[in-house]
Amino acid sequence: MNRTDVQVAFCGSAGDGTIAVGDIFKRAMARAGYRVIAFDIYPPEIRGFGKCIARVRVTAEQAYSLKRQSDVLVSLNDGHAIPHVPEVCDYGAVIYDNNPIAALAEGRHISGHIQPAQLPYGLPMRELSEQVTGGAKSRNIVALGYVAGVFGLPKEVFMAAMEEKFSRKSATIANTNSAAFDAGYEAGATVFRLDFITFGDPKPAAVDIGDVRMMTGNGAVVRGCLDAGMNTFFGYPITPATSIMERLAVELPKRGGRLVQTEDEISAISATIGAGYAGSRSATATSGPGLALMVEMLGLGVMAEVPSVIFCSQRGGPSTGMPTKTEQSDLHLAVYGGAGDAQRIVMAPTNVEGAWRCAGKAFEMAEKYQTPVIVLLDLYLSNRYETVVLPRNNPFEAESVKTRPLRDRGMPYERFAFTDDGVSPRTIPGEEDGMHTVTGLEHNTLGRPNDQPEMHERMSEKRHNKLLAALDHPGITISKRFGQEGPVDVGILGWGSTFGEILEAMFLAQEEGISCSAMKVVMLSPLPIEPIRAFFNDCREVLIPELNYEGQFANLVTAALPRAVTRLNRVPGIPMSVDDILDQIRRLAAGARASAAE
Amino acid sequence: MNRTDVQVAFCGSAGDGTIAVGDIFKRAMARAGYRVIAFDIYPPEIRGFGKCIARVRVTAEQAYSLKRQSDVLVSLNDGHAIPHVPEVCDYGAVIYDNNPIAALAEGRHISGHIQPAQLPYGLPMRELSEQVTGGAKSRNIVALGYVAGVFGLPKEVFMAAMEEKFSRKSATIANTNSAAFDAGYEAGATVFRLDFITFGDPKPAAVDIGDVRMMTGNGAVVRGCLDAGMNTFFGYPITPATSIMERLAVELPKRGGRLVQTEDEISAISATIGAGYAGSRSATATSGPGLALMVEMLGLGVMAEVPSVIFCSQRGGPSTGMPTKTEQSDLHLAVYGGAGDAQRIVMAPTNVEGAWRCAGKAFEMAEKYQTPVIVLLDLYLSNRYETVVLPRNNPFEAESVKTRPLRDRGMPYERFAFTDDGVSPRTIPGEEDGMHTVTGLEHNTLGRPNDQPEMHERMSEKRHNKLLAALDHPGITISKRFGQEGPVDVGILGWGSTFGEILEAMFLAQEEGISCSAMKVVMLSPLPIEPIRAFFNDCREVLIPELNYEGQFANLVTAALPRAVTRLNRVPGIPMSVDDILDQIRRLAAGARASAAE
Amino acid sequence: MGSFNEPVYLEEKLREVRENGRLSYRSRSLPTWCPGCGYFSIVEGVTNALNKLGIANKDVAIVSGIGCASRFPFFLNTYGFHTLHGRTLPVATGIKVANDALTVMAIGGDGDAFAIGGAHIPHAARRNVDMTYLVFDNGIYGLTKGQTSPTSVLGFKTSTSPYENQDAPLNPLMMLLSYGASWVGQAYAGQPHHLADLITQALAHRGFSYLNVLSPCVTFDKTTRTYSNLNMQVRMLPNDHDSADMMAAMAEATRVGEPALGVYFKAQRPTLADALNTITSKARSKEAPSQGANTAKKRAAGR
Amino acid sequence: MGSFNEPVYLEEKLREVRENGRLSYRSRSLPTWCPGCGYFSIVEGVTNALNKLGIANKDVAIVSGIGCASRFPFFLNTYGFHTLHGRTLPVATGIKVANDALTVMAIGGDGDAFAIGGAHIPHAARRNVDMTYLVFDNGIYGLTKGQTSPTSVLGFKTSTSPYENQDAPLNPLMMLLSYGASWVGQAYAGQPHHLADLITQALAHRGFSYLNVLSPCVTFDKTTRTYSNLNMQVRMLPNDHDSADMMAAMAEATRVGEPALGVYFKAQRPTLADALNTITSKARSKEAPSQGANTAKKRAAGR
Ligand SMILES: Cc1ncc(C[n+]2csc(CCOP(=O)(O)OP(=O)(O)O)c2C)c(N)n1
Ligand SMILES: Cc1ncc(C[n+]2csc(CCOP(=O)(O)OP(=O)(O)O)c2C)c(N)n1
Ligand code: SF4
Ligand code: SF4
Ligand SMILES: [Mg+2]
Ligand SMILES: [Mg+2]
Repeated sequence: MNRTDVQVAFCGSAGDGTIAVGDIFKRAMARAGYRVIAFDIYPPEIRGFGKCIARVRVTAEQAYSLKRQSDVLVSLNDGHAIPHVPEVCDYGAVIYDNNPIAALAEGRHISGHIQPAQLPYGLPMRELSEQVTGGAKSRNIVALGYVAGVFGLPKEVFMAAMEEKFSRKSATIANTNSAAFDAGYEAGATVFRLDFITFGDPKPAAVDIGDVRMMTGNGAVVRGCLDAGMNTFFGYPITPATSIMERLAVELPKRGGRLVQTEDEISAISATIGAGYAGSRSATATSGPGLALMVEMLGLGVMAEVPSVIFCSQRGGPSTGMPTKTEQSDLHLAVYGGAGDAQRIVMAPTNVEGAWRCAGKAFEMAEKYQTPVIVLLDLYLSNRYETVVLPRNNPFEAESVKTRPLRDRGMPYERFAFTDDGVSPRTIPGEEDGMHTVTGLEHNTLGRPNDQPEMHERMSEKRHNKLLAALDHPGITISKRFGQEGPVDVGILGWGSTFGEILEAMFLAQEEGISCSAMKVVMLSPLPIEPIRAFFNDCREVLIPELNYEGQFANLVTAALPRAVTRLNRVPGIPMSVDDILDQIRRLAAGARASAAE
Repeated sequence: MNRTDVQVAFCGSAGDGTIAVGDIFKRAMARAGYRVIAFDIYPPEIRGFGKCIARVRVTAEQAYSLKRQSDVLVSLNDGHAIPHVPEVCDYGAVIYDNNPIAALAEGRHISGHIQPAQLPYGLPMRELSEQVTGGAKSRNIVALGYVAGVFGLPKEVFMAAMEEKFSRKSATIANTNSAAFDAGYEAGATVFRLDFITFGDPKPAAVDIGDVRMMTGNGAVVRGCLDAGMNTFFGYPITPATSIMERLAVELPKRGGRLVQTEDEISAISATIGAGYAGSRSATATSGPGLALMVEMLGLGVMAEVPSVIFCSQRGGPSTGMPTKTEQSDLHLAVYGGAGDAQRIVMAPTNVEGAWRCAGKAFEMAEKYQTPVIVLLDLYLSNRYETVVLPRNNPFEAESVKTRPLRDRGMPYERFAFTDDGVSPRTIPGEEDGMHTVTGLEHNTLGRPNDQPEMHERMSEKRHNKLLAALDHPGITISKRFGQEGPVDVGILGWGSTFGEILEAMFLAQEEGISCSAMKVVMLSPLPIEPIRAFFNDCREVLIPELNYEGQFANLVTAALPRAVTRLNRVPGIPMSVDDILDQIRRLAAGARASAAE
Repeated sequence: MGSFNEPVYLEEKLREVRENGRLSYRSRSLPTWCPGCGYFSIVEGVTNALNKLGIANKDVAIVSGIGCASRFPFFLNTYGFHTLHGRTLPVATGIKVANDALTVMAIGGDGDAFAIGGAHIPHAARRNVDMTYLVFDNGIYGLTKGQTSPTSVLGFKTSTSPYENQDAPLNPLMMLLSYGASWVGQAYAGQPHHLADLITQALAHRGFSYLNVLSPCVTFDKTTRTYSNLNMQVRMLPNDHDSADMMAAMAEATRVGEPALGVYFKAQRPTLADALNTITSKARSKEAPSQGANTAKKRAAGR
Repeated sequence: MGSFNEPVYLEEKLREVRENGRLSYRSRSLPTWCPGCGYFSIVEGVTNALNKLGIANKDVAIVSGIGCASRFPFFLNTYGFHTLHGRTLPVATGIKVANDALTVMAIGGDGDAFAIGGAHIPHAARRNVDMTYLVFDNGIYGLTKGQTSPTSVLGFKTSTSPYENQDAPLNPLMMLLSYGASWVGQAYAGQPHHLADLITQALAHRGFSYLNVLSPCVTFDKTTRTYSNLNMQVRMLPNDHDSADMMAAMAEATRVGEPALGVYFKAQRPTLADALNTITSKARSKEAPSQGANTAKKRAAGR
């Protein structure tokens, strides 16, 4: 079987068009029918010459993360690319300009850093660019063409991807690009080629099961909002969530929905909850600093039992932190941020398809359980591209409101009536005979302020218990175990975007013969205790890798299910290294075997 | 030995002067040299006829909470007082008006509810009041005089307390009051009296060890702020914290300090941190909703390593919740409320003396560890009166800043230099040659924005590790074990104002022969892991009683030290019932004995 | 309404009916305010205005913050949202954006509005959200028992200003005018008929209407904004005041020692709903219109 | 400064020295702004003004929020606090309350000021905190790559207003005037000498000074607030403008299409420090003065 799994990294400085060629490459591969995962890293400044890396993994079947090693590294700037040479696998290719503009001092040229088992591919990028376009600016496109040529990839998909990307530019630019691409392609097609890296056929079966698209996590959120029939959106710009609002600003009005850019995040969540009170499916999107501002209002949503959906794409913290770096450190805030006992629903998808599903389901849950629902993403997930397969039929309920039976008309309306499932029938403004006032004060079933001991105890119970039903909410995976079934030496428990790296590490560990298995937890509040308990019971050792310093998820889990676990906490601002996880698995497995042998 | 321990409860409706006589009673007892703990419960409305109860416990030696049973109940309104008859102990006294204005329907008069072992003391309060003052309004003072008379308490202290309380009122009122008091006193002094309840001599020894005062938790905070030399205060009114600002508004300017009532809590914490940056000892005070608004700025305090002190007096939550009820449910928010890994210091005193000490030490710690310090109180502690003994010498360091050595002048100033203890020498604006910019962005040692993986990992470590020294901060008890030493069947772990009830319950359990012991934890972040671990190791069963629904402290502790514990979570809005705790101790002790017997 | 002298049977009957209509806007909860508080007449004013305009209870949403003033929604038999201190306007904006058909009133005290809520007023005003904002301006924090507020006068002694307030008070009317509010007026709790009339006008205005209601806190302010002081200070806007003239309105608003009652300024300009509808039609003209309209409204209408 | 034609040796030398003085206010970090951004001339203006006024670096505290504008403190060799989005003024107020001796400048963008920071401006202004607030008003969110701001003009197409901005912009000058700011002015990044002069005046003012600096974002606004458009629109305040006349200032401020540069309004009134000192002396007159003065100042002075 010809299973395609090739990762290409383009590395250069901000002016080199590095991100641009990465983008064309992934779009071309998606057009060719491959599955794609792609993530770019670039400097925070708007201007400057910082390092950019675009990594694209191309596979025939679904992958879960970038690979720890790339198969191909394309250097557009040797100074930036040299540190990344070690990330190229054995028999992988390093492509570089073998005729740069100035002679480089020894050690400054990448060719001197390529390792014995790696294959050097020198190409006069600048020269070729100057020859065919009259300028050096198209070096990146030459290199792209070269990659396509070396691996015999179909030209058409690249042409189409470039056309799409540069559709607004002039015809001259289009011609320049295609000339540069061709020059590179030709050079690549004629070069000697080892067969360690090959692209097999894309798997066409996928096309049958739904709508195949390449999108980012934020793009998937937008699509989920639209598919779930969101009516209103209120937001305030903040990296890495801004693109959700920007895309919705274009799309939502086309469907008659409304979007308002508010004066701040407090206003955004307040308006979202106001709209939710008025019966609208409403959402906002932010990052940690904005979420911090929202927590008082979220408490009102909890107390007044009003639906709202909050997308929070995490970045490096605390405070303004690292706006263009990824981290998973807003979990404490999302779950515990609120005065009083203010439990709500918190979910974190682990991949792009999950982002779409969580987004859509969040509206159902908010409405059904009358509560704020926070969907936690992070910069890595928000910005990374994946090809996803969406079902052809919209799986989201158009309306999940528990309405007040008409026969109750004329009776005193108990907005907060105690019921078996803790959810009280709800009326919305404009509805005949359902007038009531909701409040952030503790209240009785009519919604009138009431601070008697029994009332507060019962209402607290109601607010907490009604959320448990979310653990069985239809159509969404709350938690899932992967890998070996039954008892294992090492169990890896993970959440959010890091779960891709966890799976990757687990598969590698399995290949090494380690007895292990991984579980992802999508619903973080309320926590799915029972599946986690069952998993714990099967695991001799438990590893919890996450991108934060305090072990926030480990805190959550061990508070609910006290047991010793091993925490792997890293805060590099970039995705977790698969090797780091793998090392821990190996270490724990060795320990487990040793203690079993005692 | 004549160990005094008498609890008197006054119960009436809002217009009856219930809280007022309770106040006079406790002030008189404090004047007489007794130790006093007092807490009032009254309705949230400014107007109305809701139930008021003033409870005062009078002892010779330090007590830790109100008792679960009162020795004396004075009814100024039978409707309100009847439900409280069962709280009077056997051989306790119930004092009531035996000649009320209208004949009451059967069952509406309290005399029908007094239990066999309780002693009924009927007194024509209204009649006496009308006789000596010409009106019924002084019924409450008559009843107060009666209590004093029955138990043979010294008249002078009552006269002095009334004078103090009504000093601003007219001479007529003073005369009226003393006439009413006398009438009651006489009636009481002549009544037949059982000796089950007696007031012994107050313990005069206490006077020698320091300054004995009666104050509330909020009063103690104010005193702590002043003793620690606080320079500036910024606040926004909110129950139950407002009285801190109100008192400081009077006192702080007298010492040349400055207080500004800001436009909101965000501004209050921002200005506090601004002042802290400028080298001022600065604080703010709020409750849960305000703390929720502050968490973004607290994160900046963490990241920029600027000192600040935040007093948060908790009330019932979530959201606006129950503004005039007590609860311990802002712990999650205080410890975990912040984007990113934003650890800071969080302390919770367990009594009034502790409130004073934590307040003062908070300024030392904030300055020394360059961090926000949150001091958590709650309505019960903020408003309850205790007699406390303050040392005669101010125990607080006037300055705890780690300054930059003069010899470093002229060198590039590394505001965030890595040091052994994680604390970097600090300069403040106005200081020669120490110019630097602090930021909420991740930064290098110079304070310049920097988001490289190694820098963020090292800085995260620095910010967390420097706080560990607070666990050994001099002059304050971080955690403490009470009761039986060594292995026990039941260990009770507690925090905040509820610890008084825990101790009370533990002493009762010990009297029943149960093997038990209690530990209070004052420092909640960073958590004193080692003492808790040692305590856990000694306890067969661990009970964690707290006034919140989610078991917030139990979550904190078990996340740090995974083990099974029993949670006792109640949210009545009033102090935890000693009986509830005792029941759990008994249950756990029985279980422990059974399992030990297996 | 001073027609008690006239013995006409029919008219009395009519008034009774009208009065009944008004009462249908009252909830079963009696206001918990202190006797004599200026707020009582504002309840009267609002129920009168709703009745006069014939707005159905079910179509009214009253949003408030926290404070004595903000207890308001509990006393009315309409939809109500007692939100958080200072968040009245954004919550109200969300409600209105979700459903154009509702009559939305926002209510709060002077602290709720100009201290903690100050960030939101400029934006509700400039966007011209079609709602009415009533600020009960008693120059003090009532609910928390008498602290200084942003509209407290200089020299006022309160529990947080024991040495007398030294902060210059804000001028709500000038602020609202500078924000571009399309209707700005002032009334006084001690003149209930005029107050009711102004509430009616404010509600009838299409766009953002701001009504500042001077109201005494009888419990915590015995010295500054009392009935007797206000009775002496207030005046009507001059007869020739041109409510289309922004500068004239500004000039009147500067005379804080003798507060004028009436409509300072009004203008017609597109509301937020107009703006959002413009966006929708622009968006749709670029693309074939698609299905999912405002289901919130559909839901409400559907039952 | 247009004196390059004059060949007087001494004068050039003097200028050089003066220029050197100015440079001592610059930090080693070069501004990270886009080439051509209007903000560069504001750095020049501030260093010039500090130099002219002879304020020691150690006595300057520059507080900013978040945004391109708010990167400012990193580029100066003074004390600096790069705070949070919108919290510039309260942090700056805290600094000033802690130490009267500092020269405090607050700096932020139009979003930082009038969107997320809008709650705080009225209070810093009415309290007359003795500081200078510079708002770099480019009518857009620069740092987050080009979204609509509260001062974006109607019809502006941005990434969050793809169908053109429909929200009426705020008028910062009218707002500040209505808040009672004691010094209100406007400058333009394209007129650096006038800008430097106004910054100097604002810094010299005792009390709260607000300077609105019109500044193009060359990267994200190619259509509205460009140099070429602004060059055509701006004018100087009329020669006979009376900066003591609030209504005249208001009237000028309403002419948004032709923004006037200069000092709109100035007045002398007690600062927050004055108010706090009044309180202290009242408090002390009631009680024998006690020890613990402002140790922060003592500390700073002590080393
Ligand atoms: C976030 C927050 N901060 C503070 C409070 C406490 N609080 C409640 S009402 C109020 C002020 C009330 O004054 P105002 O808005 O003028 O209304 P009034 O009571 O005078 O009608 C305050 C400070 C709160 N509930 N929430
Ligand atoms: C609480 C919070 N919300 C949002 C952001 C994201 N953010 C950073 S700067 C900015 C706006 C910048 O615009 P402006 O204040 O006009 O400054 P400019 O960049 O134009 O100079 C935003 C929305 C943030 N950092 N913090
Ligand atoms: S405290 Fe003042 S504002 Fe509140 S109800 Fe009483 S009189 Fe009215
Ligand atoms: S993005 Fe705009 S405001 Fe920011 S530095 Fe560039 S030109 Fe200036
Ligand atoms: Mg008020
Ligand atoms: Mg801007």
